[in-house]
Amino acid sequence: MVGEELVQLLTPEGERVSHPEYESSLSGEEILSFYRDMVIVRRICNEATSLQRQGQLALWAPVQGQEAAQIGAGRALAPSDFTFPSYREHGIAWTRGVPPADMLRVFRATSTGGWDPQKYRHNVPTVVLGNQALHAVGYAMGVQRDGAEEAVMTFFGDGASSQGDVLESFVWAASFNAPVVYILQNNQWAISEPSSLQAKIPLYHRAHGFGFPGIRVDGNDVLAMYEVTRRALESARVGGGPTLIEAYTYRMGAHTTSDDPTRYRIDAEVEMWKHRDPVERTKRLLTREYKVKKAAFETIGEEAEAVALQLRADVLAMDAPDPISMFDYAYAAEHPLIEEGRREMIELGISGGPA
Amino acid sequence: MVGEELVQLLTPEGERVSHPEYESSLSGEEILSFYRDMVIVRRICNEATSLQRQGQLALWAPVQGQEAAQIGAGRALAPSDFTFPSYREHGIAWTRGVPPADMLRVFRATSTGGWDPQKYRHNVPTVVLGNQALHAVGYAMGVQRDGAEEAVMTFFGDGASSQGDVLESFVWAASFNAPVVYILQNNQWAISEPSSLQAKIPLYHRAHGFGFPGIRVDGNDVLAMYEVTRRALESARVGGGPTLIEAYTYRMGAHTTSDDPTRYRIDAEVEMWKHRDPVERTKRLLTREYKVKKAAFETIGEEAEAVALQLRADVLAMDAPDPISMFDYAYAAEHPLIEEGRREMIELGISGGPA
Amino acid sequence: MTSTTMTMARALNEGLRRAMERDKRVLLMGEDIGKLGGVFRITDGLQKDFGEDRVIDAPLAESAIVGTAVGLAVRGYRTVVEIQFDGFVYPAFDQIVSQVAKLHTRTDGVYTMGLVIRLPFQGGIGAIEHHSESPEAYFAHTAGLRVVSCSTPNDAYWMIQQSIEHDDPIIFCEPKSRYWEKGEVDLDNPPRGLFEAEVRRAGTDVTLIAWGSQVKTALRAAEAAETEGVSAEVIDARTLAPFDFGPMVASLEKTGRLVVVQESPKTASLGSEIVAELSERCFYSLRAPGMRVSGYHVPYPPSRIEDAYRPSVDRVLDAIDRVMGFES
Amino acid sequence: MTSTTMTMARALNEGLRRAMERDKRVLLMGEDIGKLGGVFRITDGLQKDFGEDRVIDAPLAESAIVGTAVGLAVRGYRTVVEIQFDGFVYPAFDQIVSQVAKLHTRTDGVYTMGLVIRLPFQGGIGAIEHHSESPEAYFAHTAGLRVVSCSTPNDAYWMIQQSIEHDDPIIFCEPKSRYWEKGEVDLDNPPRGLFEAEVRRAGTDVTLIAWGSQVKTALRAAEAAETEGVSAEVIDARTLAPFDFGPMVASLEKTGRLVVVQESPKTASLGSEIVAELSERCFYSLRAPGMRVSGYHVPYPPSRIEDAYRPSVDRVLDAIDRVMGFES
Ligand SMILES: Cc1ncc(C[n+]2csc(CCOP(=O)(O)OP(=O)(O)O)c2C)c(N)n1
Ligand SMILES: Cc1ncc(C[n+]2csc(CCOP(=O)(O)OP(=O)(O)O)c2C)c(N)n1
Ligand SMILES: [Mg+2]
Ligand SMILES: [Mg+2]
Repeated sequence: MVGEELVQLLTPEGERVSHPEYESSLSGEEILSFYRDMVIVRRICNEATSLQRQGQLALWAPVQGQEAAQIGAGRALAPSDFTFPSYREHGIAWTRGVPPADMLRVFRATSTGGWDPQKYRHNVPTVVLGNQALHAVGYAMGVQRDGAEEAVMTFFGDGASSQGDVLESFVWAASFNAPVVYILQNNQWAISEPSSLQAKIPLYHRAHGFGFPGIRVDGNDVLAMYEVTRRALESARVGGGPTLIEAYTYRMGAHTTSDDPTRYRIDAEVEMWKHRDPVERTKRLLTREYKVKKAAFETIGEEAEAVALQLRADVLAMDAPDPISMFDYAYAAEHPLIEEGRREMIELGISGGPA
Repeated sequence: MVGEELVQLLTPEGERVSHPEYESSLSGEEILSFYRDMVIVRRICNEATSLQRQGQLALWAPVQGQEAAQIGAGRALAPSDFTFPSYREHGIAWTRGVPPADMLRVFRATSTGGWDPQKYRHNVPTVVLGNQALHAVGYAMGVQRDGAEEAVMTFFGDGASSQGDVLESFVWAASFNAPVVYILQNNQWAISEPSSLQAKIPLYHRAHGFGFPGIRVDGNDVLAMYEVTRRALESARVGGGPTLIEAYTYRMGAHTTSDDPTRYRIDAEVEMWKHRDPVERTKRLLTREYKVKKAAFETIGEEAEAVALQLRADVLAMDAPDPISMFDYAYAAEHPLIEEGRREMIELGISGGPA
Repeated sequence: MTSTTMTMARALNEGLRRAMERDKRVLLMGEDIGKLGGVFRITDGLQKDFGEDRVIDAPLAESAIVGTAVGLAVRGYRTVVEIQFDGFVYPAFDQIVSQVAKLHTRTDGVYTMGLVIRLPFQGGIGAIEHHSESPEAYFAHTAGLRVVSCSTPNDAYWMIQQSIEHDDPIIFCEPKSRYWEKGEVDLDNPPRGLFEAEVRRAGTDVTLIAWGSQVKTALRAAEAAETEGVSAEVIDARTLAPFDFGPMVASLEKTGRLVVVQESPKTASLGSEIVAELSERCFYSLRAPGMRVSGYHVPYPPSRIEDAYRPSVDRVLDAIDRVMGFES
Repeated sequence: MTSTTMTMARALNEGLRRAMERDKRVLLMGEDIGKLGGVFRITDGLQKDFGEDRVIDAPLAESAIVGTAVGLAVRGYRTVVEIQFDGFVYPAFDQIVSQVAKLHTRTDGVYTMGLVIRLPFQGGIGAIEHHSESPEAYFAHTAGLRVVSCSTPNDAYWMIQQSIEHDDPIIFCEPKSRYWEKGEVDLDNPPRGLFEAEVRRAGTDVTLIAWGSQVKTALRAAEAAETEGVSAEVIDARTLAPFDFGPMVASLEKTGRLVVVQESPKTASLGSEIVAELSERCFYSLRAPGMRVSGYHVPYPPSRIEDAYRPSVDRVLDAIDRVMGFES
C-alpha cells in the first residue's frame, strides 16, 4: 500500500516519515486535539451502533476506521468554508460543530436532515450517491461570483466515484476552475463491491484526465490528511481551482447496521487494516514524541464517555415528530394540497394540528 | 495544432510524415477508395443541405470537414463489428453500407430511425447526447459473453463528452475491459460552445484517468485515422480493452441547417481549417505520390453526382407514412391503448387502417 | 398602461431582463444561452448586457446544470435554467426529483430552492425526435415542485418574472410552437397571480381545459363548435401543479361537461388528474364523463405525422360531440 | 400440483433461477447482487450457481446499469436489472424514457427491449430517505413501457418469469415491505396472465383497487368494513400499465363505488388514471365519485411518521364511509 504515490507522514507504527512535498505543520498540542476528535468520533460511532442494536435507531452507518481521513480533512477547513457531505461524514460533522445528537436524527428516522446547515456551514446528508458533488460545484460558483475567499469541500466514496454526477462535477469544476476540494474516501468497499470494480487504476488518477490535481493520501494518517487538505483548500481559496484527494482508508465496520460483511470479505483483510488504525498510530506518536501521559489519554477517554452519555440521553429523548410536521416545509409558499393534507390529518385525528 | 501529442501521417499539404508508432499500411488503391468515400459522403452532405433549403428535409446535420475522421474510422471496421452512432455519423453509415436515402429519413421526419440496424450492424441515430456510449459497452459485454472476436465502436462529440452517460461508460468499459473503441470527434464546437468549455486540457486525456489508452489523432488525416482506429479495434477484439480516439477535426458547416454559426465564431477560424481540408489533402497525396490522374478524380466526381442524383430522387419519393403506422412498433406485444388509438384514428378518418 | 405587441419569445426575453435588473442574484444557465442566445433566442443579448458571470453557457450535462443550480440556491442565488428541449430534461430528472424537490424539506426550510427550470415543451414544430415532448405530468406528480405554463406573450412576460420571484422551485413550460406568435403585453400590471387559471373564452355548454400550445387548439375548437350551436368555455390552466380548480369547478357547475386537451399521453396524465378531481368535486353537476383528448400512447412519432398525434380541432370536436351526446 | 410455502423474497429468487435455467441469454445485473445476493437477498446464491458472467455486480451507476442493459438487449440478451431501492432509479430515468421505452419503435421493431427493471418500491420498512418511494406513475405515463406489481409470493414467482419472457420492457415493482411474508406457491401453473388484474376478495358495496403492499391494507380495510356491514370487493391491479380495466368495470357495475389505495402522491397518479378512466367507462354505474387514498403531497417523511403518510386501514375506511354516504 505504501508507495511513491501515497502521501504518508506517519506510519502505522506511529513513526514520522518524510515526504518530498509535504511536512507536518502541527504542534504536539494540535495533534493531541486531533487525536481527541478522533477518539470522540469513534466513541460517538460506537454509541450509535449500540443504540441501533437496542432498537433506538433505525440504522447506523459506522465511520470507524475513517476517523483520520475525516478529522484531518475537517480540521483543515476554515469556518467560512462550506461542506457538502454524503451520509457517513460524522467526523466532518463533528469538526463543523454539529451536535452529535443532530447527526443521529436521520438514523433515528425522525428527520431527513438533522441540523441547520447554514449555522454549521455543513449541508445535511445526501443519500443519493454523487448528487452532492454537483451542489458543491454550484455553491463554489456562487463563491466565485461573490468574490469570496472561501473553499467548498465535498465527500464521496469509492463506489459513488462511478456515478455520472460525480464525473460531471469534475468537468464543471475544471471548466469553471471552481474552488472545490473533493475528498474521496476510498474505504475499499461499496457495500459488498470492492473498489477494484469501480476502477482498475488508483482512483485519484481520474482528476488528471479532467485537468486538475489528484492526490492519494494515507487516509489513516491524520497528519498527512491535514496537510494535503490544507494546501488544497488554500489553493482553492485563491483561485487555484479544484483538487481531488483520495483518502486511502478502510471501513472497519459494516456498511450499515443492516449489512453483513462476512458475506463478502475475509477476516484477514480486516485484521490487516487493524494494524493501520488511525487512532492508535496517532496515540503512539503522541506517546513517544510528545511524551503525552496516560492521564491525558484517560481524560480524553472520559470526555468521550461524557459525549456518549449525553448523546444517548439526547437520542432517547428524541420523539417522533407530530405527523402533521410533514407538511411544514414541503413548500415555502402556500399550497392547496398541503392545506388539504393538514385538514385531513386533523379530521382523522392523526394529529391535533400544527404546533 | 500539430504537436507530439497528435498522431498525423499526412500533412494538410498532402505530404507524408512519419510517426514513431504508426505508419500507413494502405496501398495507393486503398487510399483512392478512401478518397472516393470521402468525396461521395461530402456530396451526399451537400445534396442533403440543398434538399433542406428546398424544404424537402426538416433539418440536416452537415458532416463536412469530418469526412476523414469518419471514413478513416469506418473503413477500419470489420463487417462483424458493431457501431453505435450519434446523429452526425453519415460517413460511418456510408462505410457500413446504409443507403444514403435511409440516412435522410430522420431528417425528412418520416422516421425516427431510418434503416435496419441489424442488417448493417450500425444502430440508428441516438439524439440524446451520450446515451449511445452505454449501449456500446453493454453490447460489448454481450460480445464478451458470446466469446466472439468482435469490436464495438461508438461516437460522440466534444460537447457530449461532458455527459454523465459517456463518463459512466468509461468506468464500465475499463471495469469490464470491454471491446469498445470510442471515436470522439472533437470538431471544436458544440453548437455555439467551444470545446474549451468542456475541457481545459485535451480531451483524450480523460481516458487515462479511467485507466485505458486515449490518443489524439489528426481527424482530417484519413491515413492516421485509419491506422490508429485499426490498431484499437484489433486490440479490442483480442481482449485488449477499450481505447478512446480523439479525432481532432472541425465542423466546417453549421451545427444543423437551423443554426447560424456567424453568431458565435469568426470567419478566420473557418478559413484556417479550410487549409486543413481532409479531402483536398488526400487528393494531393494521390496526385503527387500515386500519380492519380485527373480522369480518375473526375470519374469519382461523376460517381458522387450519380449518388446525389439518386438520393434526391429517393428522398422526393419518400412520402409521409400513414399516421396509423405510429402504433406499429410502440410495443412488441398487444396493448389495449394501441388498439384504442388505432380504432380512434380510423373512426376519425385520419387513416384508412393498418397497411 | 404601457402596452406593446411582441412575440412570446421576446416577452420571455424582456421578462428575464427585468428580473435580472431587479435582482442581482438572478442568474441564467443553460446550453448555448450566451452568444447564441439559446436555440430559440430567448436569452438573446442577455449575456452581452449582464456578463458571462450571470448568463452562463453550461458544459453539456443537464444533471450538472440542475445540480449546480441547487448549489447556487444554497448559496442564495436564483438560477433560471434553460433546458434546450423537453426531451433533454431526463438526464436531470434525478437532481430535480431527489434534490430540487426535497432540499427545502430536508433542511427544515433553511434553504429555498428558488430556481426556475425553463422547458420548451410540446410539439408542432416539425422537429426530430426528443424535441416535442410533454413531460409536465412527471413533474406535477412530484411533491415539492410546482409547474406552470404560459400560452400568451403577456402571460409569458409576467409569469417568468413571478416564477423567478417565487420561493418554490418551478418547472416553467414554454409552448415552443407559440414562441413566434405575437400578442399584447401590458408592461405595468400582471394579468393575475401565478397560480391562477384563466377563462379565455366564456361558454355555457361544455368546458374545455388546456394549457400551453393547446389553448389555441381549444379556442379554435370552441369557435368551430359555436357554428354547430355548441357554446364552449375555454380555460387556460396556466398553473399545472397545483391546479387552480376553483374556476374549473365554477365552469363545470354551469356546463356540466368537461373535455381536457393535452399533448402528453393519457395514462396518469394531468388530464387524468383533472377528470378525477373534478369528477369528485362536481359529481352532481357532471352530465357526462370528463373526456381527455391526448397524445396517443406511443413514442412521439416522426413529425411528418405529428398532427395526427397531437390533439387537433377535429379530435376536440369529436370529444365535444361525445360529451354533448352523452345523455341521449 | 406441486405447491410449497415460501416468502416473496424466496419466490422471486426461485423465479429468477427458473428463468435463468430455461434461457441462457437471461442475465442479472445490479449493485451488490453477487456475493451479497442483493440488499434484500433476492438474488441469493445465483452468482454462485450461474457465474459472474450471468449475475453481474455493477459499478455504482444506475444510468449505466440500464444503458448497458439496452446494449445487451441489442445483442440479444435479456437482462433483469435490480435497482437497489426505488429512490435510486432516477439517475437511470433518461435511459429508461429515451431508450428503453423507444428503441423498439425507433428500429421499426428490429430490436426488442426485453429487459426487466426490478424495483423494490413503496414504504413501510422504517427506512431512511429515498428508500420508500412509489414511482410507478412516472413509468406508467411513459409510452413504450409496461409496469407490473406483485403482492403475493405466488404472483412474485410467476410474474417475474412471465416478465422475463415478455418482449416489451417491464418495470417490475416489488413491495419491499412484503418480501418476508409467506404464502403458497404453485410451482406448476401460473395463476393467470401477466396483464390481468385479480379479484382478491369478493364484495358487493364498494370496490377497492390496490397493488403491491397496499393490497393487504385494502384487504384489512375490507375486513374491518365487513364488521360495519359494508361488503368491499378488493381488486389487486397486478398490471399497472396497461391496467386491466375489465374486472374493474365488472366490479363497479356491481358496487357503483370506487376507492383506490396507493402510496404515491395523488396528483397525476395511477389512482387518478383509474378514477378518470372508470368515471368514463362506468358513468351510469357510479353512485359516488371515485376516491383516492394516497400518500400526501410532500416528500416522503422520516419513517417514524411514515404510517401517517401511507394509506392506513383507517384512511381507507374513511374513504369507504365517504363513498357509502355519498347519496345520503
Ligand atoms: C444513486 C444511488 N444508488 C444506490 C444507492 C445505495 N447505496 C447506498 S451506499 C452504497 C454504497 C456506496 O459505497 P461508497 O460510495 O464506496 O461509500 P461508502 O458507503 O463506502 O462510504 C449504495 C450502493 C444510493 N444511495 N444511491
Ligand atoms: C442530452 C442532450 N442535451 C442537449 C441536446 C441538444 N444538442 C444537440 S447537438 C448538441 C451539441 C452537441 O455537440 P457535440 O457533442 O460537440 O457534437 P457535434 O454536434 O459537434 O457533432 C446539443 C446541445 C441533446 N441532443 N441531448
Ligand atoms: Mg466505499
Ligand atoms: Mg462538437
